[in-house]
Amino acid sequence: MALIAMAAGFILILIGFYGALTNRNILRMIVAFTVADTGVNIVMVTVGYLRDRTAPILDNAVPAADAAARIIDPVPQALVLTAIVIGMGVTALMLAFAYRFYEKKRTLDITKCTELKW
Amino acid sequence: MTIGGIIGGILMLSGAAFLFLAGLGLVRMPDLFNRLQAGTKATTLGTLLTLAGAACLRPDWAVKLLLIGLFILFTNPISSQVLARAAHRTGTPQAAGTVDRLAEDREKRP
Amino acid sequence: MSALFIALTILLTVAMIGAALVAVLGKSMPIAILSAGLVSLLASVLFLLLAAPDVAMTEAAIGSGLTTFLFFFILGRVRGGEHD
Amino acid sequence: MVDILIYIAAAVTGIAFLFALYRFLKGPTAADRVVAFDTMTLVTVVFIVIIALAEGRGIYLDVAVIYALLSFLGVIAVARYLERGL
Repeated sequence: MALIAMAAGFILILIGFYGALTNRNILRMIVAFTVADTGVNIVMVTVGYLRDRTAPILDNAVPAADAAARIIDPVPQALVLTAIVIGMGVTALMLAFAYRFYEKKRTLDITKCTELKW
Repeated sequence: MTIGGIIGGILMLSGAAFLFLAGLGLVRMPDLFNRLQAGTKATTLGTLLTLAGAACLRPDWAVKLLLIGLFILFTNPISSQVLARAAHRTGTPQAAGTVDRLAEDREKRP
Repeated sequence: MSALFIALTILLTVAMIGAALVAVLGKSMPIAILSAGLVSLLASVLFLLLAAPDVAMTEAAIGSGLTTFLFFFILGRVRGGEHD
Repeated sequence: MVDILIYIAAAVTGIAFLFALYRFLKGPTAADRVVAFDTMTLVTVVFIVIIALAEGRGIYLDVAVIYALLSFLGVIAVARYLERGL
Protein backbone atom coordinates (compact mmCIF):
# COMPACT_ATOMS: atom_id res chain seq x y z
CA MET A 1 0.00 0.00 0.00
CA ALA A 2 2.83 2.39 0.79
CA LEU A 3 4.41 1.72 -2.62
CA ILE A 4 1.18 2.58 -4.45
CA ALA A 5 0.75 5.76 -2.42
CA MET A 6 4.36 6.79 -3.08
CA ALA A 7 3.89 6.17 -6.83
CA ALA A 8 0.74 8.33 -6.71
CA GLY A 9 2.69 11.12 -5.02
CA PHE A 10 5.51 11.07 -7.58
CA ILE A 11 3.06 10.98 -10.51
CA LEU A 12 1.25 13.99 -9.03
CA ILE A 13 4.56 15.87 -8.72
CA LEU A 14 5.40 15.12 -12.38
CA ILE A 15 1.92 16.17 -13.61
CA GLY A 16 2.14 19.40 -11.61
CA PHE A 17 5.58 20.31 -12.94
CA TYR A 18 4.49 19.54 -16.50
CA GLY A 19 1.49 21.83 -16.14
CA ALA A 20 3.53 24.61 -14.53
CA LEU A 21 6.12 24.48 -17.32
CA THR A 22 3.81 24.27 -20.34
CA ASN A 23 0.95 26.65 -19.47
CA ARG A 24 1.11 30.36 -20.26
CA ASN A 25 -1.86 31.49 -18.19
CA ILE A 26 -0.53 32.43 -14.76
CA LEU A 27 -3.57 31.10 -12.88
CA ARG A 28 -3.16 27.71 -14.56
CA MET A 29 0.47 27.67 -13.39
CA ILE A 30 -0.64 28.31 -9.80
CA VAL A 31 -3.21 25.48 -10.02
CA ALA A 32 -0.51 23.11 -11.29
CA PHE A 33 1.75 24.22 -8.42
CA THR A 34 -1.03 23.30 -5.97
CA VAL A 35 -1.23 19.80 -7.49
CA ALA A 36 2.55 19.36 -7.15
CA ASP A 37 2.37 20.58 -3.54
CA THR A 38 -0.19 17.89 -2.72
CA GLY A 39 2.09 15.26 -4.30
CA VAL A 40 5.05 16.33 -2.15
CA ASN A 41 2.90 16.05 1.00
CA ILE A 42 1.79 12.53 0.03
CA VAL A 43 5.39 11.39 -0.51
CA MET A 44 6.48 12.81 2.86
CA VAL A 45 3.68 11.09 4.77
CA THR A 46 4.36 7.81 2.94
CA VAL A 47 8.04 7.88 3.99
CA GLY A 48 6.99 7.83 7.65
CA TYR A 49 4.49 4.99 7.28
CA LEU A 50 5.07 1.61 8.95
CA ARG A 51 3.08 -1.55 8.29
CA ASP A 52 0.48 -2.92 10.73
CA ARG A 53 0.60 0.07 13.00
CA THR A 54 -1.99 2.70 13.80
CA ALA A 55 -2.33 6.44 14.18
CA PRO A 56 -0.26 8.18 16.89
CA ILE A 57 -3.23 9.32 19.00
CA LEU A 58 -3.70 7.77 22.43
CA ASP A 59 -7.22 6.78 23.42
CA ASN A 60 -9.04 3.64 24.59
CA ALA A 61 -7.98 1.61 21.56
CA VAL A 62 -4.28 2.38 22.09
CA PRO A 63 -3.31 2.53 25.80
CA ALA A 64 -0.20 4.46 26.78
CA ALA A 65 1.62 1.39 28.15
CA ASP A 66 2.28 -0.37 24.84
CA ALA A 67 2.00 2.70 22.65
CA ALA A 68 5.63 2.63 21.47
CA ALA A 69 5.14 -0.74 19.79
CA ARG A 70 1.85 0.07 18.11
CA ILE A 71 1.95 3.62 16.76
CA ILE A 72 3.84 5.04 13.79
CA ASP A 73 6.31 7.92 13.89
CA PRO A 74 4.47 11.24 14.36
CA VAL A 75 7.38 13.50 13.32
CA PRO A 76 6.82 13.37 9.48
CA GLN A 77 3.13 14.04 10.07
CA ALA A 78 3.96 17.15 12.09
CA LEU A 79 6.29 18.34 9.30
CA VAL A 80 3.60 17.78 6.66
CA LEU A 81 1.06 19.60 8.83
CA THR A 82 3.34 22.65 8.80
CA ALA A 83 3.98 22.24 5.07
CA ILE A 84 0.26 22.29 4.23
CA VAL A 85 -0.31 25.56 6.08
CA ILE A 86 2.80 27.17 4.55
CA GLY A 87 1.71 25.93 1.11
CA MET A 88 -1.61 27.73 1.56
CA GLY A 89 0.28 30.91 2.45
CA VAL A 90 2.52 30.60 -0.61
CA THR A 91 -0.52 30.03 -2.83
CA ALA A 92 -2.23 33.14 -1.43
CA LEU A 93 0.93 35.18 -2.05
CA MET A 94 1.16 33.94 -5.66
CA LEU A 95 -2.51 34.77 -6.20
CA ALA A 96 -1.91 38.28 -4.87
CA PHE A 97 0.97 38.71 -7.36
CA ALA A 98 -1.24 37.38 -10.16
CA TYR A 99 -3.94 39.92 -9.32
CA ARG A 100 -1.36 42.74 -9.19
CA PHE A 101 -0.03 41.61 -12.59
CA TYR A 102 -3.58 41.66 -13.99
CA GLU A 103 -4.21 45.16 -12.65
CA LYS A 104 -1.01 46.39 -14.30
CA LYS A 105 -1.30 44.65 -17.69
CA ARG A 106 -5.04 43.78 -18.04
CA THR A 107 -4.04 40.26 -19.12
CA LEU A 108 -3.07 36.94 -17.54
CA ASP A 109 -0.64 35.79 -20.26
CA ILE A 110 2.91 35.77 -18.90
CA THR A 111 4.46 36.17 -22.38
CA LYS A 112 3.17 39.77 -22.28
CA CYS A 113 5.50 40.49 -19.37
CA THR A 114 8.54 41.76 -21.29
CA GLU A 115 10.08 44.58 -19.24
CA LEU A 116 13.14 42.60 -18.22
CA LYS A 117 13.87 41.30 -21.74
CA TRP A 118 16.15 43.04 -24.19
CA MET B 1 -22.99 -12.34 16.14
CA THR B 2 -25.44 -10.08 17.89
CA ILE B 3 -28.76 -8.70 16.73
CA GLY B 4 -27.29 -5.19 16.48
CA GLY B 5 -24.59 -6.43 14.14
CA ILE B 6 -27.11 -7.97 11.75
CA ILE B 7 -29.30 -4.84 11.73
CA GLY B 8 -26.28 -2.58 11.24
CA GLY B 9 -24.95 -4.67 8.37
CA ILE B 10 -28.31 -4.68 6.60
CA LEU B 11 -28.63 -0.90 7.05
CA MET B 12 -25.13 -0.36 5.64
CA LEU B 13 -25.93 -2.58 2.66
CA SER B 14 -29.13 -0.67 1.91
CA GLY B 15 -27.26 2.63 2.17
CA ALA B 16 -24.61 1.35 -0.25
CA ALA B 17 -27.40 0.25 -2.61
CA PHE B 18 -28.85 3.78 -2.57
CA LEU B 19 -25.38 5.21 -3.29
CA PHE B 20 -25.05 2.78 -6.21
CA LEU B 21 -28.45 3.89 -7.58
CA ALA B 22 -27.35 7.54 -7.25
CA GLY B 23 -24.20 6.83 -9.27
CA LEU B 24 -26.20 4.96 -11.90
CA GLY B 25 -28.60 7.90 -12.19
CA LEU B 26 -25.63 10.26 -12.47
CA VAL B 27 -24.41 8.31 -15.50
CA ARG B 28 -27.71 7.48 -17.19
CA MET B 29 -29.90 10.59 -16.74
CA PRO B 30 -30.30 12.82 -19.83
CA ASP B 31 -29.73 16.38 -18.59
CA LEU B 32 -28.37 18.38 -15.68
CA PHE B 33 -31.48 18.77 -13.52
CA ASN B 34 -32.31 15.06 -13.53
CA ARG B 35 -28.68 14.30 -12.65
CA LEU B 36 -28.86 16.83 -9.82
CA GLN B 37 -31.94 15.15 -8.41
CA ALA B 38 -30.36 11.70 -8.60
CA GLY B 39 -26.98 12.81 -7.32
CA THR B 40 -28.20 14.79 -4.32
CA LYS B 41 -31.35 13.25 -2.83
CA ALA B 42 -30.43 9.59 -3.18
CA THR B 43 -26.91 10.26 -1.92
CA THR B 44 -28.23 12.01 1.20
CA LEU B 45 -30.48 9.05 2.04
CA GLY B 46 -27.70 6.55 1.35
CA THR B 47 -25.22 8.38 3.56
CA LEU B 48 -27.73 8.69 6.41
CA LEU B 49 -28.57 4.97 6.21
CA THR B 50 -24.87 4.08 6.26
CA LEU B 51 -24.31 6.29 9.32
CA ALA B 52 -27.27 4.62 11.07
CA GLY B 53 -25.79 1.21 10.28
CA ALA B 54 -22.40 2.21 11.69
CA ALA B 55 -24.15 3.48 14.83
CA CYS B 56 -25.81 0.05 15.22
CA LEU B 57 -22.45 -1.71 14.77
CA ARG B 58 -20.56 0.49 17.26
CA PRO B 59 -23.02 2.09 19.74
CA ASP B 60 -20.27 4.07 21.51
CA TRP B 61 -19.70 6.22 18.39
CA ALA B 62 -23.37 7.20 18.11
CA VAL B 63 -22.99 10.85 19.17
CA LYS B 64 -20.28 11.61 16.61
CA LEU B 65 -22.19 9.81 13.83
CA LEU B 66 -25.34 11.76 14.73
CA LEU B 67 -23.32 14.98 14.41
CA ILE B 68 -22.10 13.97 10.93
CA GLY B 69 -25.66 13.15 9.88
CA LEU B 70 -26.93 16.50 11.13
CA PHE B 71 -24.25 18.41 9.24
CA ILE B 72 -24.98 16.50 6.02
CA LEU B 73 -28.70 17.11 6.50
CA PHE B 74 -28.05 20.85 6.89
CA THR B 75 -25.46 21.49 4.17
CA ASN B 76 -26.42 19.21 1.29
CA PRO B 77 -29.81 20.78 0.40
CA ILE B 78 -28.22 24.25 0.52
CA SER B 79 -25.52 23.36 -2.01
CA SER B 80 -28.03 21.54 -4.23
CA GLN B 81 -30.43 24.48 -4.29
CA VAL B 82 -27.70 27.06 -4.98
CA LEU B 83 -26.35 24.92 -7.82
CA ALA B 84 -29.79 24.38 -9.37
CA ARG B 85 -30.52 28.12 -9.21
CA ALA B 86 -27.19 28.98 -10.87
CA ALA B 87 -27.75 26.38 -13.60
CA HIS B 88 -31.28 27.63 -14.30
CA ARG B 89 -30.26 31.27 -14.45
CA THR B 90 -27.37 30.64 -16.83
CA GLY B 91 -29.63 28.75 -19.25
CA THR B 92 -28.34 25.19 -19.04
CA PRO B 93 -29.78 23.06 -21.91
CA GLN B 94 -32.68 20.85 -20.83
CA ALA B 95 -33.83 17.49 -22.14
CA ALA B 96 -36.54 17.21 -24.77
CA GLY B 97 -40.05 17.36 -23.29
CA THR B 98 -39.16 19.36 -20.17
CA VAL B 99 -41.99 21.56 -18.87
CA ASP B 100 -40.34 24.66 -17.35
CA ARG B 101 -43.03 26.57 -15.41
CA LEU B 102 -40.54 29.02 -13.89
CA ALA B 103 -39.31 30.27 -17.27
CA GLU B 104 -42.92 30.58 -18.49
CA ASP B 105 -43.79 32.70 -15.44
CA ARG B 106 -40.73 34.88 -16.01
CA GLU B 107 -41.82 35.48 -19.62
CA LYS B 108 -45.42 36.23 -18.61
CA ARG B 109 -44.67 38.72 -15.82
CA PRO B 110 -41.26 40.29 -16.32
CA MET C 1 -8.81 -5.83 6.23
CA SER C 2 -5.65 -5.29 4.24
CA ALA C 3 -7.18 -6.16 0.86
CA LEU C 4 -9.88 -3.52 1.43
CA PHE C 5 -7.24 -0.88 2.11
CA ILE C 6 -5.17 -1.82 -0.95
CA ALA C 7 -8.25 -1.69 -3.19
CA LEU C 8 -9.21 1.72 -1.76
CA THR C 9 -5.68 3.01 -2.33
CA ILE C 10 -5.73 1.93 -5.98
CA LEU C 11 -9.16 3.52 -6.49
CA LEU C 12 -8.05 6.81 -4.91
CA THR C 13 -4.81 6.81 -6.94
CA VAL C 14 -6.67 6.38 -10.24
CA ALA C 15 -9.17 9.10 -9.33
CA MET C 16 -6.41 11.49 -8.21
CA ILE C 17 -4.40 11.06 -11.40
CA GLY C 18 -7.52 11.57 -13.54
CA ALA C 19 -8.46 14.72 -11.64
CA ALA C 20 -4.89 16.04 -11.86
CA LEU C 21 -4.85 15.50 -15.65
CA VAL C 22 -8.14 17.40 -15.92
CA ALA C 23 -6.66 20.19 -13.77
CA VAL C 24 -3.55 20.53 -15.95
CA LEU C 25 -4.81 19.79 -19.46
CA GLY C 26 -8.46 20.90 -19.37
CA LYS C 27 -9.85 23.87 -21.27
CA SER C 28 -11.96 25.79 -18.76
CA MET C 29 -10.54 27.63 -15.76
CA PRO C 30 -13.18 26.92 -13.04
CA ILE C 31 -13.08 23.22 -13.89
CA ALA C 32 -9.30 23.24 -13.39
CA ILE C 33 -9.69 24.86 -9.96
CA LEU C 34 -12.41 22.40 -8.96
CA SER C 35 -10.22 19.49 -10.09
CA ALA C 36 -7.33 20.74 -7.95
CA GLY C 37 -9.75 20.85 -5.01
CA LEU C 38 -10.80 17.29 -5.80
CA VAL C 39 -7.15 16.16 -5.79
CA SER C 40 -6.73 17.65 -2.30
CA LEU C 41 -9.98 16.04 -1.12
CA LEU C 42 -8.94 12.57 -2.28
CA ALA C 43 -5.41 13.06 -0.95
CA SER C 44 -6.88 13.61 2.51
CA VAL C 45 -8.55 10.17 2.37
CA LEU C 46 -5.17 8.76 1.33
CA PHE C 47 -3.62 10.43 4.39
CA LEU C 48 -6.30 8.75 6.50
CA LEU C 49 -5.37 5.37 4.99
CA LEU C 50 -1.72 6.10 5.82
CA ALA C 51 -2.73 6.53 9.52
CA ALA C 52 -2.42 10.32 9.73
CA PRO C 53 -5.85 11.69 10.74
CA ASP C 54 -4.56 15.09 11.84
CA VAL C 55 -2.94 15.70 8.45
CA ALA C 56 -6.15 14.53 6.79
CA MET C 57 -8.19 17.05 8.78
CA THR C 58 -5.86 19.93 7.91
CA GLU C 59 -5.74 18.97 4.24
CA ALA C 60 -9.54 18.76 4.01
CA ALA C 61 -10.02 22.12 5.70
CA ILE C 62 -7.18 24.16 4.18
CA GLY C 63 -6.14 22.44 0.97
CA SER C 64 -9.63 21.80 -0.27
CA GLY C 65 -11.86 24.43 1.29
CA LEU C 66 -9.83 27.58 1.75
CA THR C 67 -7.62 27.29 -1.35
CA THR C 68 -10.62 26.69 -3.65
CA PHE C 69 -12.38 29.69 -2.15
CA LEU C 70 -9.26 31.89 -2.65
CA PHE C 71 -8.93 30.79 -6.28
CA PHE C 72 -12.56 31.59 -7.04
CA PHE C 73 -12.26 34.95 -5.27
CA ILE C 74 -9.34 35.94 -7.55
CA LEU C 75 -11.01 34.42 -10.63
CA GLY C 76 -14.15 36.49 -10.03
CA ARG C 77 -12.00 39.64 -9.85
CA VAL C 78 -10.03 39.02 -13.05
CA ARG C 79 -13.06 38.09 -15.15
CA GLY C 80 -12.84 39.61 -18.63
CA GLY C 81 -9.08 39.17 -18.91
CA GLU C 82 -9.08 35.40 -19.37
CA HIS C 83 -8.49 34.96 -23.07
CA ASP C 84 -6.41 31.81 -23.02
CA MET D 1 -20.15 -12.28 9.02
CA VAL D 2 -20.30 -8.55 9.73
CA ASP D 3 -16.90 -8.15 8.07
CA ILE D 4 -18.28 -9.68 4.88
CA LEU D 5 -21.20 -7.23 4.95
CA ILE D 6 -18.77 -4.31 5.32
CA TYR D 7 -16.70 -5.64 2.40
CA ILE D 8 -19.78 -5.84 0.16
CA ALA D 9 -20.88 -2.34 1.19
CA ALA D 10 -17.40 -0.98 0.40
CA ALA D 11 -17.42 -2.66 -3.03
CA VAL D 12 -20.84 -1.27 -3.97
CA THR D 13 -19.82 2.20 -2.77
CA GLY D 14 -16.64 1.93 -4.85
CA ILE D 15 -18.72 1.25 -7.95
CA ALA D 16 -20.80 4.37 -7.19
CA PHE D 17 -17.54 6.32 -6.82
CA LEU D 18 -16.39 5.09 -10.24
CA PHE D 19 -19.70 6.22 -11.79
CA ALA D 20 -19.33 9.69 -10.29
CA LEU D 21 -15.70 9.82 -11.49
CA TYR D 22 -16.85 8.97 -15.02
CA ARG D 23 -19.34 11.84 -14.93
CA PHE D 24 -16.65 14.16 -13.56
CA LEU D 25 -14.17 13.30 -16.31
CA LYS D 26 -16.72 13.38 -19.14
CA GLY D 27 -19.41 15.89 -18.08
CA PRO D 28 -20.44 18.15 -20.97
CA THR D 29 -21.08 21.32 -18.95
CA ALA D 30 -19.41 22.77 -15.87
CA ALA D 31 -22.49 22.25 -13.67
CA ASP D 32 -22.45 18.50 -14.44
CA ARG D 33 -18.95 18.27 -13.03
CA VAL D 34 -19.98 20.19 -9.93
CA VAL D 35 -22.83 17.70 -9.35
CA ALA D 36 -20.33 14.85 -9.69
CA PHE D 37 -18.00 16.64 -7.22
CA ASP D 38 -20.81 16.92 -4.67
CA THR D 39 -21.68 13.23 -5.06
CA MET D 40 -18.03 12.23 -4.67
CA THR D 41 -17.66 14.14 -1.41
CA LEU D 42 -20.64 12.33 0.10
CA VAL D 43 -19.37 8.95 -1.12
CA THR D 44 -16.03 9.86 0.48
CA VAL D 45 -17.75 10.43 3.84
CA VAL D 46 -19.06 6.85 3.57
CA PHE D 47 -15.51 5.66 2.77
CA ILE D 48 -14.19 7.36 5.90
CA VAL D 49 -16.86 5.70 8.07
CA ILE D 50 -15.98 2.31 6.56
CA ILE D 51 -12.25 2.90 7.21
CA ALA D 52 -13.00 3.85 10.82
CA LEU D 53 -15.08 0.66 11.26
CA ALA D 54 -12.32 -1.48 9.76
CA GLU D 55 -9.53 0.06 11.86
CA GLY D 56 -11.64 0.30 15.02
CA ARG D 57 -10.46 3.84 15.80
CA GLY D 58 -13.18 6.33 16.71
CA ILE D 59 -10.85 9.29 16.20
CA TYR D 60 -11.05 8.86 12.42
CA LEU D 61 -14.64 10.07 12.45
CA ASP D 62 -13.50 13.65 13.13
CA VAL D 63 -12.25 13.81 9.55
CA ALA D 64 -15.78 12.97 8.39
CA VAL D 65 -17.14 15.81 10.54
CA ILE D 66 -14.74 18.24 8.81
CA TYR D 67 -15.79 16.86 5.41
CA ALA D 68 -19.50 17.21 6.11
CA LEU D 69 -18.99 20.79 7.30
CA LEU D 70 -16.64 22.07 4.62
CA SER D 71 -17.38 20.10 1.45
CA PHE D 72 -20.25 22.35 0.46
CA LEU D 73 -18.04 25.46 0.55
CA GLY D 74 -16.41 24.67 -2.78
CA VAL D 75 -19.78 23.89 -4.38
CA ILE D 76 -21.22 27.20 -3.18
CA ALA D 77 -18.13 29.09 -4.41
CA VAL D 78 -18.32 27.62 -7.93
CA ALA D 79 -22.11 28.08 -8.09
CA ARG D 80 -21.81 31.75 -7.14
CA TYR D 81 -19.06 32.13 -9.74
CA LEU D 82 -21.23 30.57 -12.46
CA GLU D 83 -24.04 32.91 -11.44
CA ARG D 84 -21.81 35.98 -12.05
CA GLY D 85 -21.51 36.76 -8.38
CA LEU D 86 -18.92 36.46 -5.60
